[in-house]
Order: sequence, then C-alpha cells, then structure tokens
Amino acid sequence: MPVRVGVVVFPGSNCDRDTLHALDLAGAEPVALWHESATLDGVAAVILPGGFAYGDYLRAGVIARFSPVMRAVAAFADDGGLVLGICNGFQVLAEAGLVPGALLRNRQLRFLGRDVHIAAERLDTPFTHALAAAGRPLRMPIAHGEGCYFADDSTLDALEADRQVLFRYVSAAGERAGEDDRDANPNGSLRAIAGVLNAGGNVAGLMPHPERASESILGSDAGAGIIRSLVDSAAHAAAGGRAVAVGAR
Amino acid sequence: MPALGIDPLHRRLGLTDDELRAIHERLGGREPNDLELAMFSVMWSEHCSYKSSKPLLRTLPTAGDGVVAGPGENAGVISLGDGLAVAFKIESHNHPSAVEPYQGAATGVGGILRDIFTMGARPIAVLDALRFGDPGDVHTRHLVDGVVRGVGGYGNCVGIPTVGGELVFDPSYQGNPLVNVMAIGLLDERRLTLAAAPGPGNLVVLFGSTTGRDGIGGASVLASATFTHDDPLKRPSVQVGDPFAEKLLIEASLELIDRGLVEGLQDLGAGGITCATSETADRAGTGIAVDLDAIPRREPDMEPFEVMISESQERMCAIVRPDRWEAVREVCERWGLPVAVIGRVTDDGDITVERDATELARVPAASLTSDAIVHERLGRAPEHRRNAPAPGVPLSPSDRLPERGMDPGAVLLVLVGSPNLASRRAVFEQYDSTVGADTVVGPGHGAAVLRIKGTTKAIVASTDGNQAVSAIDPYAGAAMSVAEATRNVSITGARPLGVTNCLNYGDPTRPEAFWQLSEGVRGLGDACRALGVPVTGGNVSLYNESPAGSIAPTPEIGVVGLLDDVNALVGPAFAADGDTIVLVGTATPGLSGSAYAALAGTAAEDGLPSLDLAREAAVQAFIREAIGRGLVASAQDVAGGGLAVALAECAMWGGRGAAVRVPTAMSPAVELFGESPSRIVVTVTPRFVPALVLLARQHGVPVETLGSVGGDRLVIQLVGSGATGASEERGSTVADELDVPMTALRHAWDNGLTRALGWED
Amino acid sequence: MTSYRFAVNVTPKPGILDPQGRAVEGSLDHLGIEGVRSVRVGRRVELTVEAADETAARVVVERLASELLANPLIESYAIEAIGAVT
Amino acid sequence: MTSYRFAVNVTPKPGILDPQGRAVEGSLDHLGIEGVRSVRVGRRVELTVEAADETAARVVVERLASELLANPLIESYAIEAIGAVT
Ligand SMILES: Nc1ncnc2c1ncn2[C@@H]1O[C@H](COP(=O)(O)OP(=O)(O)O)[C@@H](O)[C@H]1O
Ligand SMILES: [Mg+2]
Repeated sequence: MPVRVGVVVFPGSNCDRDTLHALDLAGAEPVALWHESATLDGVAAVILPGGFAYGDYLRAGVIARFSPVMRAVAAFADDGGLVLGICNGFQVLAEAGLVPGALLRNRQLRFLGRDVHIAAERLDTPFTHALAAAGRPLRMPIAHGEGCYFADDSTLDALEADRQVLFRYVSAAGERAGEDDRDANPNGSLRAIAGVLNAGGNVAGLMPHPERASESILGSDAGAGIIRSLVDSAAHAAAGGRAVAVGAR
Repeated sequence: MPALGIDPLHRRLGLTDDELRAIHERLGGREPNDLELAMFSVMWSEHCSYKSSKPLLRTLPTAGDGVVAGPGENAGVISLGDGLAVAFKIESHNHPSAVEPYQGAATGVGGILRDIFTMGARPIAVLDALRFGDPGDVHTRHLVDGVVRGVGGYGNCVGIPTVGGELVFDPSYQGNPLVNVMAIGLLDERRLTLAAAPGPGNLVVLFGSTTGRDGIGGASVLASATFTHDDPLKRPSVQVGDPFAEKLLIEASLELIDRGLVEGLQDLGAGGITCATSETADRAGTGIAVDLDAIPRREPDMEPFEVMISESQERMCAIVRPDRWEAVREVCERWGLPVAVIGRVTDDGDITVERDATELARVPAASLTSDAIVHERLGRAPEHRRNAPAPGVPLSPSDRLPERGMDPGAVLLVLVGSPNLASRRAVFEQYDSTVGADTVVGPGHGAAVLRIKGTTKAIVASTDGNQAVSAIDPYAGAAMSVAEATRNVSITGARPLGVTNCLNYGDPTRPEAFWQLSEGVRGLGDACRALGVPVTGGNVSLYNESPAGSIAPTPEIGVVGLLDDVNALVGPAFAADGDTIVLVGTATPGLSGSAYAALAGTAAEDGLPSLDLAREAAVQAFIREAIGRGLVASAQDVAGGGLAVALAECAMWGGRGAAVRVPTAMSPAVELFGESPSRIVVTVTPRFVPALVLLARQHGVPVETLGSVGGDRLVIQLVGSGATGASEERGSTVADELDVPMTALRHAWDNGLTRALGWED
Repeated sequence: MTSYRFAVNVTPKPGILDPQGRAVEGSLDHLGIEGVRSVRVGRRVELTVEAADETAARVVVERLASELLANPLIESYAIEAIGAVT
Repeated sequence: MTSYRFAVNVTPKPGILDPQGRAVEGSLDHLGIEGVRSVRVGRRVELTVEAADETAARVVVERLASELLANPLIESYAIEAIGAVT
C-alpha cells in the first residue's frame, strides 16, 4: 500500500498540484492538506509547496506561519516528522523558525525563473539518500523573487560544522558557485546555499523546484531523486522506522 | 473646443451629439439621467462596443473543426478530443500600461486570465506581446522595466506560466507602447460555461474584491480618446492588480463550475457591473435588477455611477439559482472572497439600478450591448503609398547602422545582436515559465509547447504581429502575421487549430487609420480562409496615437495548435553534426519591412516580398506531414533577419556550426537577409533526404539542399547568377561569402538586448 | 558641509487599492489580534545627505522622493528629518 | 474604545544586505544627485487600533510588529504614534 504524503494547500499555493503529481509519479499516495485544517490526516511526511501562500506581499512566507495547518506541521516536525519545504515552502519554514536562516530578495532585485544546478552535500538524509552521488549537479528550475539565503556568519559556520547545508548552487560542471556568480548562484545566496536541514535532520527546505524536474519530457528528471528519497523515507517512517538523518546532531 | 465647464455632460463622457440622439431613440425618446448616461458612455465606448470595428469583424471566418465557442464569448473554445477543449484569447492593455507600466501590464494579465476561467477553463499559459519605442530612450526603458515586472509580478503570483510572447522595438511606439496578452486554458468540454443570465428569479451574485473608484472612466475616456501624457482629465484613478485575489477567484470560480452551482458566469472588466449585467442579460434575453446598496464597497460615499462603472479588478459575476445561493456563498467564503447577492434576473429585458426601492436607472440591456451604436467609418488609402518601413525608420543608410556594402558577416552580427532579434532571455527570465509542470518548450526558441497531463498530446502556441510590413501595406502585413504565427506552430509538427487576434490601430475617425484597420481585417480573413484556421476571438484597440503620430498598424496574431504526440515534437535547433540542411520554399525579391531595411535603410527600388497564401498552406502541410513521418531532425522558419539569421539561430541553439551554399538568383542582400515568407530551414539525416524531396514534390513545394551541420563556424557561400554582377547592378554591394565563428554570433545574440536597454551591469 | 539624516515615508494614496494592507488585515484572525483596521503598507527610505544647510539638504531629498522613490500616480510621500546630524 | 493611528517603521538591520538601498544609490548619478549616502530601504506600515487607552493599543501594535511586520533575524522596527485619534 502506497505511503500517504501530504501537500499543504495555502490559498496562494500554486505548485501544490505539480507536487501532488510528482508524488504520484514517485509511488506515494498524495494527500492535499487544507491550510485551515488543524490536523495532518495521518500522513507520513509533509511537503510545503511553492507559490505565494497568502499573497506574500509583505514578506514571503510570513503570514502562513500563523495558519492552523502550520501549528500542526510544527508539532509534527517536533516529534521527528519529515517535512520538506520547496521554494515558498522553504520561505515558510524559515519564517516559522523550523529551519535556520532567512530568504532575502534576490540580489539583482528581480524575480528569476530559469534552470540552475544544485548538488547535494550529503546523501545520508531522508531527502537525498536516493540520489546517485553527492556533489553531482542536478538541473532544475528556480522561480522566485526572494531566494537569497541569509544567516549571520556564526550561524553559517555552525550550519557547516553540523552538516546542515543540504544543497548548494553549483556550475553545470559541478563546481561550487561563488556568492557573486550571477550565472550559477543567481539569487546571491550566502555560501551558495540552496537548501538546508534543521538540527534534527527531519526538516529541510530548498529554493529550486524538484517537482518541476521529475520527468524527462519536462527537460530534466534530476529532481525525481529528491522526491523519491522523501517518499521512501516516509514509507520507512510509516513502517515505524525513525526517519532522522544519520549524523545530524 | 469649448471649455469643460460649459461642455455638455455627454461630450465630457466621450459621447458625440449623434450618439446622444441614438440614446434617446433607445430610450423611447426620453432624456437619459446622469447615471444612465454614464452607463451608456462606458458601454458605447470603442473598447466595449466595437462600434467602429464590428462591421469589419463580421467578415472574419469563424467556423471550423471543433469550434465550441467563437467570437462573442469571453474566449474562443476548440475541442481537442478526449472530452478536452482549449480556451484562448488575446487582449490589449496599451493605454493603462502607458500611464502606469507595472499596474497596466499586471491588470492586463489579470483581465485576460478572467476571460479564460470565466469559460470554465483552468488557465495553463500566458504569452505577452510587447511593443515599445527606442530602447535607448530613458522613458522607453522605464516602460519596458515596468511592463515586464508587471507581467511577471502578476502571472508569477497567480501561478500561470508565461511561456512566450514578443518584444518589438519600433519608433512608431515611442509615445504609445503596446501590451497585448494572450492566455490559454484547458477545460473538460462538459464544464463549458457561458456568460448568460437565464431564468428570471435567479440571483445575480458578485464575488471577489470589493468595489472602489478604480479606473472610473477608464474604459470610456482612456480607451477611446487619444492618449496625451499630461492630460489629468484623461488620467484614470489607476487600477491596481491583486494577483492573490485573482488566484482565489480562479479556484473559487472553477469549483463553482465543477459543482454545477452557477447558471452563468461573467468576469468584470471594462464597464464593470454595467457591462457584466447587460452582457449576460442580453445574451439570455432577460433583464437584471441591480440593488445598488448590496454591492460591497471599498470606499465611503461612492456615487451610484461610480459603483456601476467602476473597473475594480478581480471581481466576478455569477447567475445563481436561489436554492444554490448558500452553497455558492460557502465556496466563496472558504476561499476568503467577499460575496453578495447584488440583484436578480428579471423578464423585462431592462437593466435597472435600485436603491432602497427607488429606481435610479432603467435601460434596455440590448441597447447597451448588441444594439449599441455602430459607426460606418470612412476609410481612404493615403495619396501616395509609402514604400518604406515603419515611420521613423531611416529611409537612407544611417551611420550608426550597417550600411549596404558592408561585409555580410558584419551585417549578420549586427542583425543577430539588434534589439529586435537578440535573445529575449533578460526579459523572460523574470517570468515563471515552468509552474504547472507542463512546459515542454518555454520562451526563447519559437513556439511554446505545453504537454497535457494524462495524454500524449501537447498544446503549441505562438504570437506574431508584423507591424513593419503593415506600415507599408496593412493587408499584406496582417496576412503575413497570420502566415508566420501558423507557420511557427506547424514547424513543431502541430496542427494550427484557431486564431485569436488583437488589432492595434489608430484613430478610426481618420480615414487613413480606418483604411489600415479594414485592410488589416481583410488580410486577416483571407489568410485564415486560405490556411483553414477559424478566428475564434480577439480584441480591438484603436486610438493608438500619441502627439508624435499613429503607431504602425499592428495586427497581433495568436495561434493555438495541437500536437497529437508530444514525443514527435521537432525543435528549431540543429540536432546532429552531419545532418543535411534543406531550404523549403523559395525567396522572392523585396527588402521593405525587413530587419535589414530597418538597419540599413531601404533603397528606392525595394518593394515588399510577396506572400502566396496557397504556397504558404502547401509549405505548412508539407512540414507537418514530413515531421509526422519522422523525416525531420529540426525545423525553423525564415523570418526576421532572413535566411542568414534563421541559420544562425538553428546553429546557436544547437551549439553546432554549419556550411551552406545558397543558389542565388537575386541580390545577395535579398538572399541572405530578405524576409519573404513561406520558407523553412529543415535538417534531415542524410539517408532521409530522398524521402523528404519526394514528399515535397507531392506537395508541390520546392526544396533545395543547402549544405550540412557541423563545425564551429557559420559559413554561407552565395553561388549563381545573382551572386556577383547582379548584386552590383541592383545597387547592392553586399559581398558573396559570409564566414562567422559561432562564438561571435553567440556573444552578439546573448548581449544585444541587455546592451540596448542598458541593463548589463 | 554637514550631514543630515532623513526618512522618506512612501504610502499608497487614499483610494488606491493596497493589496499588501489587505493581506495584513486578512492575517489578523490567525494571529488572534483584534481591533486593528485601515492597514496601509508603504516603504520607508532612510538616507544621509551632505549639504551646506538643512534647507539645501531638503531640496535634494525632495527631488529624490518625487523623481525616484515615489510613484506620483499611486503613492504620496512625506519627508521626515531624523536628526543624527554629524 | 478610542482609535489610535500608529506607524511601524521596519528597516534592515545594520550589516544585513540591502540591495534596494544599493539600487537607489546606484541611480543617483543618472539623476545627477550628489552628496547622498547610506541609503536603507525598509517598510512603513500605518494602521489604526481600537483600544481602551494608548498603552493597550501599543501592546497590540508591538505584537503585530514583532510577530508579523518584522523578521527579527534581519529587520528591526520602531513604533510611532501618528495621532489621528478620534
Ligand atoms: N479582432 C477580433 N476578432 C474576432 N473577435 C473579436 C475581435 N475583437 C473582439 N472580438 C470578440 O468580441 C468579444 C468582445 O471582445 P472583448 O470586449 O475584448 O471581450 P471581453 O469583454 O471578454 O474582454 C469577444 O468575444 C472577442 O473575442
Ligand atoms: Mg470578458
């Protein structure tokens, strides 16, 4: 029986359908979770999809944090539940303090919709274990105006030390991008960080869109491995296994 | 012109004395009161009434295979089989964008999206066709920046991918930019919903944003009077778009339709509540009684006329059976949308406006819409027809541009890097082109392709408008626009299903401008008939004039096609080294209206290349069949910049050079840079060449083998009679061989636009 | 030359729709906050001007505000001296 | 119950990237404006609160500002009473 994976639907979510579709392709039973709902309907993992949760005019992700479903998600995350935030979902997780850091406006102050390459820093996590290799460039789209990852230096150092940097922007050849490398790191993220883990290793956020790169007809299926990792980990968790990343403190 | 104070109200509202008389007739001889007059003024504006263009539009071919809804509805709808249908429509937001580029463009996107989901279709794509003046000009740069941010700011937030469009710079748009937006939606045919108000006793429900003073007079004044920048009287209170509200509106509307809760649905655009109520009532032969105080307001003490004609964005009007009102209310409230019963359907055929039991206005619904005034305008061709490109383009070679006689390689580099031909990446990178996870081909390389989940099918779409040729010959310009838009769809292997169009022209009361419009519509109709595609809808934008003059006539054509097997899709990029390059079709003389002419100026003897519609149809039928048979590796049509630029694009996009020899009967400039239509650059695996040639013969289409793909340079040799002597005789001294490194082409193409706009930093 | 610190407060004109303000109002329930209304969201730009005297400085800020910081069609602005003179 | 009108000024914390401020500085040349520096771009939110007294009102604004209007990681805020008491 396929594992149930939830996708939160805020009124302004616009990648919810894409994400449900990608989960379906990955063999999960996709479950839409309405933002007003205070429960998670017994799902084994939750994805916060891309979009503009409540319009996000003020600051991306800020209002969503106060929604009933986010209280449930926070509680779920607290006892080790798997949560993945994609794009706006990442912004919501950061605003809610479920992952470290903040997402500032892209350096050049323009919305950016284009392909980038990211590479996983580690494969021993519920979100990356099905990927072929660490450091291998994965091509997928970004589509955001506020994706510049920011945290103060001490926080960044701690993230590196604790191996909480999950994805970085890299060149097509796989070299880590610099902070001013417009081409490989277009939003100017500090230390080229494209995705992070929480301290427990069970909550992750990333700016690029793996769900839009999960079928070759769409130009890349490099994102499928991330979705599949989550689905497998959810199945494992549902079967009573603990889904926390090995090595994360 | 008399001072405003003493000018009678109807004139201040943009109505002529004749029109006032016509209103008297519609009201059985009675004087309209001010509220009624305001309602007429909006509904009889050019924008809402099509009073100048209606007689012309009637001549367009609208019947075709699978047409489910055509002109007259909010959007055209064509069946795709499997119970699916596609809805599509293009609309202009030129004047609002000239006033406030960000909000003008944003609300333009919002408006056309509403036309799509009003029909019961979920929007799946947006294409934006933009036209501006000199890219080096500070004000133009301000407009481009604002319009592009506005299109993205709205489309990205509602989550509809912007997958294509156009960006054209032409001096004639300096004072009057064009912002045309096309939207495409998918629907289950059984969900098709029409904008009618049947069933007296049914409730009229308004949902979405509250009503404020936005765009009061926008439709009647802004859209139907020449726009001059600093005339505060003609400046509307700017409409601000709220894409989040639109997102809620989409979801709520589609849920209402899905659950069969509405009898009819109409978006609110120009003319606001007046337009929505009169159009829906007229279509159903009913009337509507509006209860003014029931309309949720955003601002205190609004005048009745302000409420009735307000263009506040993100509002919808539903016709609902009383027993379903509670369910409708629940849906809207769940989506966080204000909703109210603002009136009821009546059987008297009138639109009435009531406030606590007193009747403020009573007007026959038909008199505001189907029976609105129609003007038979006078059209006259200009005395001497200009045989030159669009106004403002140099008639003789100008120093900052490549001159005739320049080395053709240098000319090619300038063309490839010119504002109209260089990569548009800097613009479309600001759009989300992949949300929805259906985008197979996004902006950048020809027509857009969107797969249809759960099928092997894909929608293919393109917009094209040829203002340069239209400025010289509006009939030819419109026909060529249709030819190019359909060709762009055909070369992917898809079958063009239908055409939507946005007619951007000047002041119809000027005989030359009206002649341009009528010639444009004639060319549009003839081309659509010859190519077998119905016109399913569109939009007319007139009075596109600034103190500097009129725009070049701009018939913007949107085409939607169907690809039965998305895996058979063919793209423009050279696919493999060693493939044979074949030119389908033959060049005809004439450089007028070409990008080359715009840069180098036109010589006296230049005319327009000719378009043979039968040949165009044959070429498109041939390429579709060749692709269907799997004979074609890549296909790109010859358009802006001519054969040389087409080859350069295929090469750059494929990351491979090419060496070709072009048999030349005419001037090298014509052979290399001429833009005569009905030509396609095709690449084929060598062993398929004979089959392709045979198929071409069967279709009566000439084909010529030019050379092969490979290397890191583009080499074009001209051979034959026109190659040497002929060119000098013709006054052209373009030399006969062109040899450019791909790196140089790439550099020119990549950076041309950002350099022109001063965006590079 | 002295330095003057100013703030330019840019707010949507009355009557102009303010989606940001509406979004904030819409979130008040979730926060369990009551009695808040008429929220308008604008920009605040703080800057330092070198000039001979405050009048000269204001002239500069005035120009910056009207030509760059505010869109006269939909926004109004107010200039505020926030001291920090050095 | 009385109505109090407040403004909440939200500005990027010192040291936080402020690309908008840099963009404004970058366009000063085009405008031929000189002597302007240290531009910071933030938000200004104006709102009306119904409360028994100003202290009670401030408590509400304080909460709104700290929980919603500003992100403590990157922004600081200041609350300003702008009268318009009715
Ligand atoms: N150039 C045109 N060709 C064919 N149909 C047109 C054209 N211009 C407008 N129409 C049709 O007239 C109707 C009214 O146009 P419009 O006012 O733009 O629609 P809406 O009010 O939904 O925006 C629409 O159905 C539109 O398709
Ligand atoms: Mg409509």
